[in-house]
Amino acid sequence: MNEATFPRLLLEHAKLRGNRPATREKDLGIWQAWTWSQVAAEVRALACGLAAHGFRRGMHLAIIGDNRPRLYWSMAAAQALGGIAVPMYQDAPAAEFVYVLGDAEIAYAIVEDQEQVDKVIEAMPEIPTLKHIYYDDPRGLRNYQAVTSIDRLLEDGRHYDAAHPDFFDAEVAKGHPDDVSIMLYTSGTTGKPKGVCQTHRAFIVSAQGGCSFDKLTPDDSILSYLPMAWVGDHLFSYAQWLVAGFTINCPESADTVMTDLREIGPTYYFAPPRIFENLLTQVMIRMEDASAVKRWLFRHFTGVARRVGPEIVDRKPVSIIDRLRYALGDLLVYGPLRNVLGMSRIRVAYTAGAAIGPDLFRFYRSIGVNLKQLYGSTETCAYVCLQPDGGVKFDTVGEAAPGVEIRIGDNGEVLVRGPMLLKEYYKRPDATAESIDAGGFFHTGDAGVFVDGGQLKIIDRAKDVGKLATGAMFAPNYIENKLKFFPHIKEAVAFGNGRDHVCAFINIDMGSVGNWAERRGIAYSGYTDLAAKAEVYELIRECVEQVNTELAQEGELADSQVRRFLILHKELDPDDDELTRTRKVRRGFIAEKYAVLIDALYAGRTVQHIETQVKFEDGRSGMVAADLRISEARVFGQRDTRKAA
Amino acid sequence: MVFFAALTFVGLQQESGLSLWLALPITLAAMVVLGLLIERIVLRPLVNQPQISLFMATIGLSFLIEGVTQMIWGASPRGLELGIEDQPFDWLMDRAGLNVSQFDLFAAVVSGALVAALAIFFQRTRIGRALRAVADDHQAALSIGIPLQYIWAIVWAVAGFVALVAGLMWGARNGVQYALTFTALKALPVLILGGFESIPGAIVGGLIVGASEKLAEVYIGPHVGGGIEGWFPYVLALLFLLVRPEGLFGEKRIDRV
Amino acid sequence: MLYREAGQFKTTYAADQQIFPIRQDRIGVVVLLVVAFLVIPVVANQYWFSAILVPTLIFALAALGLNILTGYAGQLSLGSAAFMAVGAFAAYNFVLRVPGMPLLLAFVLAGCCAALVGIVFGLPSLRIKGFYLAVATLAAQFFVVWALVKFPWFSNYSSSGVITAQKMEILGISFDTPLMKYLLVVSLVALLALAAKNMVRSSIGRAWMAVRDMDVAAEVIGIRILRTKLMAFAVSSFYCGVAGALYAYAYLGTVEPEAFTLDLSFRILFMVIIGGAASILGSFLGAAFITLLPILLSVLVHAMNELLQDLVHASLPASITSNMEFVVFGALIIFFLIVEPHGLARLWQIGKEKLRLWPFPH
Amino acid sequence: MSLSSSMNNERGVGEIILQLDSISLAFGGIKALSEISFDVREHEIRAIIGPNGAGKSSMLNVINGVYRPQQGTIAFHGQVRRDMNTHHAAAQGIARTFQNIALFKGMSVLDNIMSGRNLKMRATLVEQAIYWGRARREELENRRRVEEVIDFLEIQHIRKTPVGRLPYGLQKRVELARALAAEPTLLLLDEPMAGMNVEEKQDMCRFVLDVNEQYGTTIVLIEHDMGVVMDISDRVVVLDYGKKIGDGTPDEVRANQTVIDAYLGVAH
Repeated sequence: MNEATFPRLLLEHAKLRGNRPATREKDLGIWQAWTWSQVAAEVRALACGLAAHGFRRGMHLAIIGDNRPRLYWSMAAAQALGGIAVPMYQDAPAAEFVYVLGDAEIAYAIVEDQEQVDKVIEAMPEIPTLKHIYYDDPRGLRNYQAVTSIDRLLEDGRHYDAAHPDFFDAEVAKGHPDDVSIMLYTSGTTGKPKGVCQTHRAFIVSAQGGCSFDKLTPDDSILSYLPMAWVGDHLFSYAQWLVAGFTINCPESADTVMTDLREIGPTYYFAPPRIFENLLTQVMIRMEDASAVKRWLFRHFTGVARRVGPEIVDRKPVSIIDRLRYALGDLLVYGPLRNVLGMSRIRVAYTAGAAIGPDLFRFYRSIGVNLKQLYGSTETCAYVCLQPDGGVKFDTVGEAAPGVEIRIGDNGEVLVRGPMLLKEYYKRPDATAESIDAGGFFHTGDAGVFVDGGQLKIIDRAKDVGKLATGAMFAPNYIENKLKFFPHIKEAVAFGNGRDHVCAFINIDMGSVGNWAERRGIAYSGYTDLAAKAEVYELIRECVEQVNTELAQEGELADSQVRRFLILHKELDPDDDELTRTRKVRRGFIAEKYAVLIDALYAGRTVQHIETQVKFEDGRSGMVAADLRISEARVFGQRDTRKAA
Repeated sequence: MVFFAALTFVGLQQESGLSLWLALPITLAAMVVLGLLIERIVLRPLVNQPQISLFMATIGLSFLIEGVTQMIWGASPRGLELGIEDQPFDWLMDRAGLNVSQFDLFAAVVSGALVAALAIFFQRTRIGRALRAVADDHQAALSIGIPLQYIWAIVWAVAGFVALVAGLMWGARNGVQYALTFTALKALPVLILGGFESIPGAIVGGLIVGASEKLAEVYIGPHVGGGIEGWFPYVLALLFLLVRPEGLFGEKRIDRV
Repeated sequence: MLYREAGQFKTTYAADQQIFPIRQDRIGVVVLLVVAFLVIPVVANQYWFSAILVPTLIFALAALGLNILTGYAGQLSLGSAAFMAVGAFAAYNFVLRVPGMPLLLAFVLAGCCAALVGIVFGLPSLRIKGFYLAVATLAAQFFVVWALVKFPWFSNYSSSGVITAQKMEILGISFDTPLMKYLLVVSLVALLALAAKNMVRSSIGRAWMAVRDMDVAAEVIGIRILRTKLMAFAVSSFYCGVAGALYAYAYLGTVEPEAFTLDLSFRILFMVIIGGAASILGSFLGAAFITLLPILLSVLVHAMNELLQDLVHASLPASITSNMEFVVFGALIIFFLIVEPHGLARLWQIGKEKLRLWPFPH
Repeated sequence: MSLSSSMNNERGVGEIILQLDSISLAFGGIKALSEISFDVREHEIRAIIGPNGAGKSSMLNVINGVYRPQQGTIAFHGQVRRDMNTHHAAAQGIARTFQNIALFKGMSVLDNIMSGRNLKMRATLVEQAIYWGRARREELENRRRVEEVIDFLEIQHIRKTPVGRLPYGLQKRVELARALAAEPTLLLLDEPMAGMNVEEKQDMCRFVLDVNEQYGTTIVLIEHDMGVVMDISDRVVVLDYGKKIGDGTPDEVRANQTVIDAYLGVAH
């Protein structure tokens, strides 16, 4: 398997398990399935079609759209020809398309539907190389001149294949595992996005590591619903799909993901913490409306689960009585709950992309979902640390994955080396040199420590870790994550580098706080109004103070307790460049944009007026103005802990 | 309702030895209370339900009332004495050779008077007009300030009174018994022939049904073996509906789409 | 709670459109059939067969018929008993007058006769709706019973008008014990219920419901109103007719036209209301409820009387015990119409929905 | 919302398929329509506008046979007749939606849309009762076609919901789906966007244009929102008190003085 490339893996599966389902898509009301041999045939036709239309070895194929079978297949088709797939975030506006399309010198693009075609066409004048656009869904595209349907491409491909029957196999044979197979653009927390070039070998090795680690088999199935441009989806829905030979399932539409998840009941599941958090919030909100008996059952048995659930899931010794109680709880609460959430059949679930709150983590594990954390980045094929079954800790990301070496740098930065490292940043030798040192170690940019014998604990982005004026360590992400673990808090931004103490911006969670307010009969007209309510401030203050008590216990972070905070009048939004597309806070940008507010926080004012420009969904923009309150929060026993330390 | 009224009346009169004139108002009062109870408990929750539900509710109601009434007053048929002899008028017998009983004549006169009174009540008085407004559109009636509560009380009082009189008449004629309920079903073809919401319609319908039933029995009956009285009015109403679905005096409605 | 549906996905329309798309329901139905065909014949006694199970099933069939007409197609009918009478007498005459007539065929033909009569009395439904239509069906009710009494040919000139059903024999097997009768009835009812379910999930069923819900819109999408309504009358009367034949053959044995009174029609209507309009399951629940209620009541009254005897040496007056049934029926009808207009079937459905969503309320 | 004008030209408006000749309709003594004549060409979007009570809905009701005009003729696909019969109209490919949503409230979205294909089903009652052979085949085949409509109108997430539970905007969309399921050649839309918010209107506009473009369906619509009408229709008929007071392209109608006086000038 060392000579494995993705197209070869595909052909292998077609040979071994030609009649088993490879891809399913809910379309026209039912789950349409394609077997491995059908998928292989489609990929062959796509590849031949692309070749017939002039696609050559080394070219880039842009792939833009929701998770559609033919979009996944196109990746394999491009790779079969020795080309490189470049999946792009489908929810980005046309302006962002321009950069990636230009940077990757895209000439061929496979695009899902009219919405994406329109954006690509808008970008076209600035991308002289872009000549071939193929669409999957013909709806509304009848009168477009510049685009071709994938059906047409497939048809041309079949003709080409008939005329050159040996072409496809020869092209696949030419492929080498060290060829670049895919280029994923980093989300660009800082600066412009960079194209991360990954080889077949890197992703295949990572996928194999994961598959053997979690014993994935061709009988597993997964729901593919995360952006195809995200490294996580590429690893789980593409690399592991082709390595393990399981079935991927594409949802019907973005609105039906939850229903589709429930119908398919995947055995293997992957979601960023945000989705687990939303699900839990939904669970809590829905339980509020339940009858008293059910609420009692739920409270009682989730209590039992919290106490003994994780141990039972980890197969650790637990008393017979507790086992019986847990079994009863499983019958009455956990089982049905997993069923309603579509998680009945999950053997392994992963979360990655951001830190997950220990309580959240614990909740899912306790109700019998084998949820694990995974640590990695685009540059490492999403794969550095894994949590082994039976050894899951709630505040670490696990141990080094098979074949991965990890070191902690002098500045606390996590350094990794292994076959899954990127080949290079596309056209950015400077950046490549900067991230990979002479020893071949990749600088992750994360600050971390090893605890409990080999378990890695990530504290913050290395460059974000600063110092307070007192000299104490300041890890803003760490504080923000602690805040965000409260369901009422959606986003938080902490400031304090070089200052005397820490202050924070808060975004409340509309769903959770809105529901809270309704139950208390607090009327509000929208986000801005709700965020300004005194009651809400009080609610958030309690959360902040809770975080402060926790921080007070953590030695050198005790000085980082949040003294003052405010609730922002608008939600931080990727469209306003405040968050990245993967919803990471762009600290610097925010600090600049809301400088007035930061000044007010540190100047000790209690109210500050602000006007902000916002972009609406339809592309128009407008102003939002508000007088923001600023609230104090209590800080706890730092003197005592310092003495103790 | 008719059944309940008659039985209550008879029950009161016979069991407790009350005089006719005392039993009458007590029965009437009981009817109104019952009516209001029905309105509040049964009909109000069904206000926006389709007509069929209302109809079925009334069937259920008739079962309930029958059951309760018989529980209270027993199930055996009872005689009802109004003090009017069921004797042929000698006078008419002699003069015209017609065999018309005193009682029937009395019943006819009372019915006629009652119908006339009702017609006047609905057409001329303020309350009557309010009633018709309510029948047309509850919301609209409410919005122009017609007190529904009060209107319902009146409706039930009137209905109760009419039912009582009808019950007395019929009961005195044929004895008060369970079969009285079936008689109420005969009111259906009458209503259909005459058209809903129309008092003249009810009179004409009633006459047609009564007359045709007897005429058919007399003239057609022998040819088919008799006993057609039971179904003839329904078939008549049916045939009639095919020609004019809205009844003789009903208003034609246009479905707007 | 018991439903674990995650992972039950459909890859074909055939699978998605099957009668019981949820695996747990399919298991339930199989269990039910096993109980009906294997367990009950072993454990039930004569009384259960002839006094409870057979009449319940026959009434369920009649209620099913009325439910198609009233529940699905929205046409109120007060004449179900008349159609049953037609079925009973037609079957009797077919067997009597056609030599070698197979019994099952006679039942089917009896159903067809009822269907024809149903069509005739359904004709007015083109012009009249709801309440008015009830009168038309009342006409059927009174007319049919009258005709059966008046023309002695129907009862083969029996002096009392009473007919005695012939012995039931199908393919040489004689159905004369309560057990055999039960098996015959339960088989026929199960088959006809399946056919009814198939109809209501096909185009004719959608046409019925379309006519019921919004006749103008139904017309505009090309549904022929009269045809659809007559079809409902025909199918409904067919079911009532077969039920009537079974009523005579498998339940009563001897029957006279007066057995099919307006009261019986009402009773079947109540089954539909209490069981649940526009629900196959509802017809069964309603029939079971209405058949079992008097039995339960009498047991209850009996028990109360004994208690009273012991305590105060008195018993309930006869007028109360005999009218209890009326009162309870009337009250129940009203209760259901107000509180749960969709009947027991809806309660069942809500319960099932709750179990599917457990622990969530919605 | 100016996405249409450039495309309309390419769609190829064809021959006249519906010709109404001096149609008059009265209820009792009230004249709803008097002497109205106009035509509809194949593949075009034809709007009927006018103030409330101008007889717009009556016009649609005449076209698909719900009302019978006292006078005048209707020619559809060259067949001239005095009045339409609803069943005949449906069989000839005329489908419509209603001003007040006329869905079958007791049925699911899927069944509602399936009922739109009733005319395409041929199986007999007995076949349906045993659900075998043709009946089963038809159910499955028509389900497929219905799913295409569901996909087209993007209502996948509600296909098994009872229509009564849906919000207004979605109900309107389901009604359109039911009409589309019949694969009509002429689609009558009675105020398809009434009571919708801006976003829903935009969606509906897009659907109407897509239907017209993708399936070449001829559309006659009544709409109050002048922006929408002027934007998406090829030709407009203006009615006022049952009389035709204008007929032509949106630009012509906008310039027509009678129309301005009667309608456009007032409040719209």
